[in-house]
Amino acid sequence: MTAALINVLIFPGLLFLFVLSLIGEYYDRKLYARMQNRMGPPWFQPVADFIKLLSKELIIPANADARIFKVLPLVACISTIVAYLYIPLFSNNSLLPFNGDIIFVLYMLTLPTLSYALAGWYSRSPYSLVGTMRVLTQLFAYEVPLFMAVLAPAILASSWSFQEVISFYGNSWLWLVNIPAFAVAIVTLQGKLEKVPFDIPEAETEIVAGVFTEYTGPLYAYFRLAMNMQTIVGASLVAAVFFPFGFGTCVLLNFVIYLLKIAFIIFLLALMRTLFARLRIDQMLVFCWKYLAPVALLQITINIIIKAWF
Amino acid sequence: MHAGEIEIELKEKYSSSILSLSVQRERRLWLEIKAEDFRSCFERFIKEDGFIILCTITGLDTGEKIQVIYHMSDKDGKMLNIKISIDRNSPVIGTITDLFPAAELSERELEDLLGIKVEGLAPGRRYPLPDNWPQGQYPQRKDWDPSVLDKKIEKSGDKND
Amino acid sequence: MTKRIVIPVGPQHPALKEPASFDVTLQGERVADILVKVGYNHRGIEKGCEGRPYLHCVYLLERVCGICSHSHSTCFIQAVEEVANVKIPERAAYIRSIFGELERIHSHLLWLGVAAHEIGFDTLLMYSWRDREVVMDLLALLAGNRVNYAVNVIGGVRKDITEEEKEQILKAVDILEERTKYYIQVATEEVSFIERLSKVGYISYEDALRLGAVGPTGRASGIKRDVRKDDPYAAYEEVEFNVITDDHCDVYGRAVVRVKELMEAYSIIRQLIKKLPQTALAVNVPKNIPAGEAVARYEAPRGEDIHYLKSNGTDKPDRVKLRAPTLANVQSVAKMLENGNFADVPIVIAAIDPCFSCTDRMIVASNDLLSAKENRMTWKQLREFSIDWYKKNKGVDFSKIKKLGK
Amino acid sequence: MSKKLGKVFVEAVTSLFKKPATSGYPFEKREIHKSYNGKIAFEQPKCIGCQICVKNCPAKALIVAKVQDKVFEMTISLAKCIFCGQCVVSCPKKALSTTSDFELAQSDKNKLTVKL
Repeated sequence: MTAALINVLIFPGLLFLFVLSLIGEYYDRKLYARMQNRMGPPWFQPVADFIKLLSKELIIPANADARIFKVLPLVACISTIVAYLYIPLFSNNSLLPFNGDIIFVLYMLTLPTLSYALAGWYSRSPYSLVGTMRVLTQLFAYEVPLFMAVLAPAILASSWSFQEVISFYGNSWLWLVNIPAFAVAIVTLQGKLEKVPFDIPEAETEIVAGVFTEYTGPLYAYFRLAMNMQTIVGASLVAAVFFPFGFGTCVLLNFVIYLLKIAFIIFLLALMRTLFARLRIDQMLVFCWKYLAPVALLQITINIIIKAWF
Repeated sequence: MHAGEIEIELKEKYSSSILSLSVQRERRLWLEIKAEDFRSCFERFIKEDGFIILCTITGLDTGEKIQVIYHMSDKDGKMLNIKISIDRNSPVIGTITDLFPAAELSERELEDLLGIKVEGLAPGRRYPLPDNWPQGQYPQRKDWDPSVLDKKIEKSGDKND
Repeated sequence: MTKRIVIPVGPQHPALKEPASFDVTLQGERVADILVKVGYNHRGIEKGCEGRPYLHCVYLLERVCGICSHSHSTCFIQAVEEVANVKIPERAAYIRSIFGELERIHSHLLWLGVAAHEIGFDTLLMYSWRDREVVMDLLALLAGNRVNYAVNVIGGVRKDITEEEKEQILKAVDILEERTKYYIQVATEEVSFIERLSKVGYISYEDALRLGAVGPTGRASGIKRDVRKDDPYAAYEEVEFNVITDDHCDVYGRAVVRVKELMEAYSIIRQLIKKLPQTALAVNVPKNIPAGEAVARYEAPRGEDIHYLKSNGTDKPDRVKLRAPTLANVQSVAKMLENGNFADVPIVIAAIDPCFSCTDRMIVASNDLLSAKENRMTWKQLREFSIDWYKKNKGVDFSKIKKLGK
Repeated sequence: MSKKLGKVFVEAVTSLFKKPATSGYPFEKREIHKSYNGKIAFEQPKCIGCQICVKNCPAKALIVAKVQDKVFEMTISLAKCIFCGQCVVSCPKKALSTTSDFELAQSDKNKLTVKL
């Protein structure tokens, strides 16, 4: 019981993920800034932002449904943390492995997006309303390619569990086959995290902050936290599925390799943020279905062929 | 065509409506016409004389009359400034938004700042004064007293604390 | 979807750096209707000029707008000089043109950054504003200020350009030219940039003419109008340059026109520096300007700027009227957005390079007379409210902290 | 137009290894040109009290007061000053000059009125 509580609350649950997400946010912002030839924030900026938001006044719009309005940020946070508990980080085993945990994690990661949409809907502000429409439209655009891309390696391993996928690839170089799916996963992950070029649901210059427009103070802090944790969880998921190596006996080495893996993935995400302009929602739909979905399908086909061949 | 040639031409064509016409320099023509002939002349300036661009409309209060100046330009950069004078107590002009939709803001400005009634201007939001500006206060008129505003501010007691 | 929602873009909105209001009626993501309201920034400058000596008017008009400050002061001074029948020394005309072009460079680089930001391309914003610092530093060196240069006086200019400064200008222009070539490449080749800009905010040649679009907005629709060519002022008759036009008629075309105009500006500055004649800087103009009236035109970075001046023989003008380029352009925004996407609203508004300070020129500060109904808080009330709030909700008592400055 | 993807890639990656263009302002200060229009400097002995600067100041920020015979004192309101430098140009005795001091913000309003 105590062990389980420690797992949930401290390691690798809430506290660890919290610290890691703040570090991740700092790293992401610093990289983004340096690529734009700026200095970027000091190391304590994410913590300072978080504390500042917590101390601010909480304003709930008169039209909003107060109860749901307050609950949604927590839903987003909790579902992200739960997803994290089921991802193997630095051993080939997650905390609570079971068959089908890949699917479970993917669905847990969809929950925050839905809570954003609901948050926008219940805010009853025109900006949030447009934001909600865009969140849902975007969800339809990236979710299918993301699922296909993440599940392609699992198809090759003929299993829905992280443990078996990782042990299937073992120390062979077969994971290199999945690189196209990795590319699709990174791009769609960017869409899931709602960052440029896919920050359409919260496009600052169009709809202020989209679904979060009416959120202030602590509630907004939790949403931001959920967003940051999602970055880490998403990166961990992609790392576990596409880089199934570096799970040796030395735990410390494994830990360093894990950090390097997510650092690399966050770097790719930051790079994408630097290079492109924001797409329009219709362009996003076209892009996802015209380019990403076929690539992911192709990957699945390749994997099925390889499987038949072996 | 030089400004001098245009001057002669305009004088011949519109002799009945022109009150005065002068050439300040190359590309600057000043023209004062009778207010009642304005519309018909204006249309002809556009169609026949090539002054197809409306730069802006200026309204000014001379003390006895309200003057409205239409600054027109042709493609070579010649400017024709058409001046009409109207009665100060009940200033009325006709709209030109049917010819130049872009004149809308300028005409609203005349309404707001000088209290000119623009006939035929479609209803819309006022410009540039705030929506709750007091009725009948036209700041661009020479006899307008800005202290109307100051007094009220003092009364409310909050002085930039 | 039949339900329509009205999205207020402005008076305060992250897409707009200045107050203006665009009420966008949306049908899904499509713009069904748009209602433009300007006038939030009316500061009574025209009226203010009437009570001030000409010398003060120059400084007041320079502050109509921060970006095109030189445009407004030069345009006004041209009108004054025409009424007073003064011919300025040649060197003064050249220096005015040099400042005008430097201003155009910084304005267009600023626009490029803003436009990039509106479509979420912050990297380009950072790069172009970083490079804009080169010209801002140059202006600070030449004039002493980054904006509101105060180089103009009635009858000429106040600041000279020394040999050493000439070198620095040329050096800066070389750096900027190289960077601008890069931006031309980015603007014309980067896919995501083009995708967001082309076929957005379309306005045909006829519509642009009818709605009176000026400057780069008009030129991107093929209207070959440029006051520098049509009605030359300052030293523009002495230099050769092209009027850049484009036939895309969309936001992409406006971007291309602006970056290409930058290249023209560099060439103009080089020619002016090379030819800079050695004459006096200014002639003396008596304080009292003879009665008369004049209209002056000036090609500001955003388009044609027009000042009307009526003088009455005293040292104060009788009537000053100014028409900023944005006033001419803002009315075409509604047309550009017809059947557009909501996502394109910010960039289309930004594409005319709006400057509502120029457009409006007046607001009455603390106008409590206007309505007592509105719920307004004074500074004091706001402070008390916040102290109460923190006491009640956070248990912190801030009332002990002394008010700054007391 | 020839379309390319990621046109700023090279610049972005090289920027990672370049010195940032921005600086941590209050700690790191940039060099300011000597010709910068900052706070006005006043040389008291040169002043003849002609009041031209006061009259020409568009912001009415200057006050020149007579302290004793042929000695004048100048007070400037930095809140009103628009840093145009007109007073420097107007002064017939060149008693005024601009300095590159631009960090003039104060949290106390009264401190903004300075005796020069």
